[in-house]
Amino acid sequence: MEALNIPQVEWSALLPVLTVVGAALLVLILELFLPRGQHTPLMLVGLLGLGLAGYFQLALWGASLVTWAETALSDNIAVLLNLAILVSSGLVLLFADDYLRARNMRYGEFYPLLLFATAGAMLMISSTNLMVVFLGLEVLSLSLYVLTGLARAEVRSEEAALKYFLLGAFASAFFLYGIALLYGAQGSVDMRVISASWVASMPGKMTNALLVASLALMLVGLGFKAALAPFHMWTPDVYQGAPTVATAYMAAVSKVAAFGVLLRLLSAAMPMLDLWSPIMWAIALLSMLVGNLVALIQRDAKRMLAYSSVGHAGYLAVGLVSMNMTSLTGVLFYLVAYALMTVGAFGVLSLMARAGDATTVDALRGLARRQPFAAFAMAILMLSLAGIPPTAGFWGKWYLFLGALEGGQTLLAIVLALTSVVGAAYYLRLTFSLYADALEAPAARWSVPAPMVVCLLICLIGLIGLGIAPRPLAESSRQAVERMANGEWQVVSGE
Amino acid sequence: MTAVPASAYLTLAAFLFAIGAAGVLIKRNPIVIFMCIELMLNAVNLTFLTFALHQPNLQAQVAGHVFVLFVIGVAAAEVAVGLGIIVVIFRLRETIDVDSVSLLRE
Amino acid sequence: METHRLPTELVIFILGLPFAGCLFHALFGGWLVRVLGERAGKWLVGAVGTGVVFAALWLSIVLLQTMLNLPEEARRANHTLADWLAIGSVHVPFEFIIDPLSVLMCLVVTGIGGLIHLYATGYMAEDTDYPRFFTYFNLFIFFMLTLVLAGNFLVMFIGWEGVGLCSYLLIGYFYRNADWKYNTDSANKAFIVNRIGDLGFLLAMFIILVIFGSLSFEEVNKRAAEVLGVGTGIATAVALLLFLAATGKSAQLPLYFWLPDAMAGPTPVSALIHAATMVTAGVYLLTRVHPLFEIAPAAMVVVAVVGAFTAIFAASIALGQTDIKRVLAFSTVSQLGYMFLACGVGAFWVGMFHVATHAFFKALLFLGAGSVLIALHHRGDIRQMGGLRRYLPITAATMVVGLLAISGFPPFSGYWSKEAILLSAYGSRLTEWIPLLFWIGIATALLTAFYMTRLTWLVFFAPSFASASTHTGGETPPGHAPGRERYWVVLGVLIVLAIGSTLFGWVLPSETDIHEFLKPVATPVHLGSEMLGESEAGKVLVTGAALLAALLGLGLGIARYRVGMPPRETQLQGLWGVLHRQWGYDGAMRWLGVQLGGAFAWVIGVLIEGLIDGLVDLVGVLTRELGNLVRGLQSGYVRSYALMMMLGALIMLIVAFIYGWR
Amino acid sequence: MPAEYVPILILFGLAAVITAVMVGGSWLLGPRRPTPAKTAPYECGITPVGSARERFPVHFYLTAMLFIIFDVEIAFLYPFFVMVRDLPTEARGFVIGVATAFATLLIITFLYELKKGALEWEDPVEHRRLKAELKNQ
Repeated sequence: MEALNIPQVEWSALLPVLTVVGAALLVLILELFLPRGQHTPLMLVGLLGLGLAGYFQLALWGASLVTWAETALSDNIAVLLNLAILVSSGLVLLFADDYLRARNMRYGEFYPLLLFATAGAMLMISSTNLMVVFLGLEVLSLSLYVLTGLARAEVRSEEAALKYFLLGAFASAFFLYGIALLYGAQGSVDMRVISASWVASMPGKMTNALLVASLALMLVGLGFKAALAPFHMWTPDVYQGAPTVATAYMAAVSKVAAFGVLLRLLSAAMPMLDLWSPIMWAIALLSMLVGNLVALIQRDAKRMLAYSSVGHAGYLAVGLVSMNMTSLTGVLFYLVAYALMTVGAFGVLSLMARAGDATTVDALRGLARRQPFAAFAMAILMLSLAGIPPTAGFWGKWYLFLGALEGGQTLLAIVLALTSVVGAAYYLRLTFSLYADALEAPAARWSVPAPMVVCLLICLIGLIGLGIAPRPLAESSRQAVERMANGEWQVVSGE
Repeated sequence: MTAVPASAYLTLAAFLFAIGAAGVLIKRNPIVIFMCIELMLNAVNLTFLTFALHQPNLQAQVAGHVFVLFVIGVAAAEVAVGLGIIVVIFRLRETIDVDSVSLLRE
Repeated sequence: METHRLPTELVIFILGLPFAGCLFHALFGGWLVRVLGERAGKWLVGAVGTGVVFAALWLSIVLLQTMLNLPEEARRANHTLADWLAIGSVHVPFEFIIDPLSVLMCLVVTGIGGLIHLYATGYMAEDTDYPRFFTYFNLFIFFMLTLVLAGNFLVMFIGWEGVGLCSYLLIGYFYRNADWKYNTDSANKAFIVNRIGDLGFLLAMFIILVIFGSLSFEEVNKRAAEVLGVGTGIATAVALLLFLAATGKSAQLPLYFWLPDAMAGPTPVSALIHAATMVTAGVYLLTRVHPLFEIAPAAMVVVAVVGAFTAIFAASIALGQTDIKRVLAFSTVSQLGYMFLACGVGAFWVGMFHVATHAFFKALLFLGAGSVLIALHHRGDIRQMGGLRRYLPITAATMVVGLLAISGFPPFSGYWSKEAILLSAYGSRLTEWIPLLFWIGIATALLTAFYMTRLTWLVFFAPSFASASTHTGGETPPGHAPGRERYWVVLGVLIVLAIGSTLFGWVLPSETDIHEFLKPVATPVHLGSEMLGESEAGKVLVTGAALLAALLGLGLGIARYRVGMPPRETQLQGLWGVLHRQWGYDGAMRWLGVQLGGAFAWVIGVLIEGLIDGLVDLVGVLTRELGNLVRGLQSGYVRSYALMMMLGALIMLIVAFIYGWR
Repeated sequence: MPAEYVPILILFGLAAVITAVMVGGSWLLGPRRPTPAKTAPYECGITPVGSARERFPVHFYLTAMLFIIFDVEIAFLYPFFVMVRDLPTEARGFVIGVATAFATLLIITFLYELKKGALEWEDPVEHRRLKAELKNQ
């Protein structure tokens, strides 16, 4: 029997995820001892945990660590995306309480579930070991299924949860099968080995076929999570049915996590470009077209944003297909911006839903009169989603577009530009209706709760700040991508 | 080496996976659909184990076995969540036919 | 003054002041009005709003003075605020350019802009949303200055988009009015039409970025000929794309039709944005990158032809309009056509000259119209006006000055610039090939004088409405008697603008002054003098023809409308109806828009519901039918989704094996 | 193309074939005399559809869910118990540490369940609701 190797662990690389898990457990226990419906302490502990995790994560900037028997790592990409995840989670945590209270959904489970989901998403990004990625994905997904069905008294919410659950499990099975085949091909499930095994695999041999099949299957699973067409069909139903705070969370976080993994996986599988490039090309094209065109005919703002999120996934996929420094920079930039925009937009919609108004585009008419600040925030968020300067959304698209041109993906670049115009149409329609007069007598004015004001201000300042000075983030993203491309890892392991 | 070649196991696993997937597509009771998904996961487990048998070193072999444990754990967690959702739906609707669950569409 | 370089840091203040004003109104405006009370609060908001623009004007004048003291070759400087973007090896700094061209535009924007701000403090005095108006107005000035001071395409694009945004916000400003639907629709129309133009700008910008590896005006202008080559397809493409952008912003054919509807905004907005400044951005763009156009002769021909044709087309439509502001809107389109004609024949400085003179007299006309509207409680139908000179003597007098200026009577400002345009059109090589261009210019001059006389006469001098009302049948006469001129700021601004329209072009800065001033930046570099022939004989002919045309127009106008509008015209019969309906162009566009929109919606409907959902349904139906046959089951959506995923996975696997398997 | 591992290549073709064979085959071969009993998803008699008045034994499911979790955890603990005695001393500490962490998580969740009352057969709230409903009928 071989000696058991005790992995040497560089704890700092794991600290952010562990902090979030710890906070989640703490919140879980704390909830038991609080009086019913008293959730402010849960929120505060959660925020504290996220803040601490963010601090630990920031401290890891510049490191390229692989540790815990090469199952966990920390690099600049992980730092950037994890921070985006932490910020989105924090924002949702901040404004969720008010919504849950108003909708009579005072379930304390919300907080630990949200934190567990956050930990899962961070885990996905902080590893190249696909089994760990899978576990992270499951932790994220399982928490999200429950969050989706949180409104226990509402059929729509439960229906969305069921759909999400069944389809999500279905997609997970594909992803897992892909991992199994990869394991068969190379005896390891580490992404970083893929390129070597592909190069070493004999043409026409089984290993070769296994690698091909495995990559395709893994793309199915990740495509589902990232809401890429044709695996997007759950998106509108789930986004619409879920409680809006859960939608805000899942729209931002699961997209960041899924694209983080896709980014790592596809760049690790660079030698297999011939294989995945046409697949991702078609997926990108389809996602942009389907997402934006269908969003155009939606009446419900949540559904519209859901379809548009498919479109955004398509833009991001363009960045992955182009696979060059500029486009990958664009992907990272876009993800950070997208997380902010989505959380903010669904946040405003949660305000609407909270006040008992419907979330149809018609119901948003004349919001400016009832609630000028919310309307203003929504307008800026929509402009950013539409990619109109000077907002962060513009620069995201700009880098993706340039990246696509540089990468020779002219058709995708053109489709990106054209579908952005289509996108601008429905975003602006919504923006304008905010400032138009309401069709019916306006409902009573309502006030924006203070946490929401803080959250929206953070989103707006972030988006406009990035719109005016995109360079710091763009440079950081670029560095992160460059470092990953160089593949310099400091392996801390006992072996 | 066993008498049964690896390809046989793999083919069996592939069949199981395909049957599971087909079941997801044609069944309408979510519990049955979910069972089909479990079937797919177990097909994956079989694949893992088959490959684990053929790994050159112990490290890689054990890895395969551990993965199976992980998958079982994940599957159990999925069952818990899935059943929970189904129970709530039943309480609300008093039916769990997936086809009647289609309020959300446009 | 002993400076040997331009104080480029002033740019920050010129831009910062209006922006600070905008922030001030946005953050404190509403609060101030509440705290200080209606009167004092509005006064403060108005004072700050106007003050910042005048302060920017003062700084621009400082810049101008310094510039005039410098030798010609030192009159150009860049100010880089920050290194902004780096895309690969390409750096796009946040840079501004200070040269005679941008300074001239700065003066126009802040000068005319300041006066119109001042006017707006009176005109908008009764508006409930006063701070919001000044927020947008100052923001507009900020973006317009960004546009004209921009040192590269990207910075200009920000200004370009920004002014578009402000224009959109201000057209839809009265969204709380009874006719909010029309106002918001007009705003949307402007927005959408402008996006078509912006697409041209963006595409041109990307092509330039890829080919030149730089977006800086200086570098692109310098290297245009060597990089793109003279007369090549790509040069023509770039020039035409930029011209498309210009037609969108400057309301030229085929994209002019948003401008008349843009009159839904408050009158100061129409005067500032849709007459004096923003709409001239197209002309400015052409002048700014004129070397790019010069190396594309085909594009130049397009510019000249489109300009000339738009000029006469819009002038003819102006004849049939009955709304005072719409007449002026079409007049603006027509005058912009003149400017493009000048640019198209290579006389870029003349185009800019006309931008400046036009800013004066068109602002004057619009503000005069605003004064009329105040008095008539915002009813703008000229068929119901008449004899207003008794009520509004100062407005009438200044409007007459505007009439004389736009019609090109010496010594008013319009004469100098219009004559310069006609002269350059006459002398250019292009006109030798297409002699019609020049004669279109002359004909437009005639029409201009005619419709402006029609407007002025019907409003101020014709017998009053009471006697003309018999023609309009059962329409209700205006409920109130016309008000008097109430706001001294309104009158003051009118008088200042009238003086400007009288003196500009021959007294303070004379035509030659401006030519000299603009020479280093607007002289064609690639076109030889053969394109711009000038002859003394020609000059006499041109001046004679233009004056004759103007006199004829004036005479015909007075003769026709001496006693009011003839009934056929009042009821918009025959030719007048055709003209009123813009030769059917707007209708055609509307129809096309509806059809296109319909077709688009149809295609989407087919695509989405028919194709994509259809596919899902088909798949669902297939399984359902199969299932029905076997077990009497029904399809479920979860299953359709799963089936789509499954199919996707299968296709992906097949594709993966086809492309990837070795 | 190597003949030896063709199955891997075609395995997904099988998915389609199997669906078709399963569905089409029974359609072709089977006599079609649907009866209510046959069309029911569970031929053994449970009717998941219809019959809304029937009480659904929710607690079975709840207990089943909790059981599954605690059942599966054995799968993780078992290898640990088998291995722990044979481990070299220097490794033992680490492994026990990991196992303790795992156990702590379990205990926390167990406490959570306990405190939430998931293990009590009679949910007091539910019980009251049912009683009230019965009264109304």
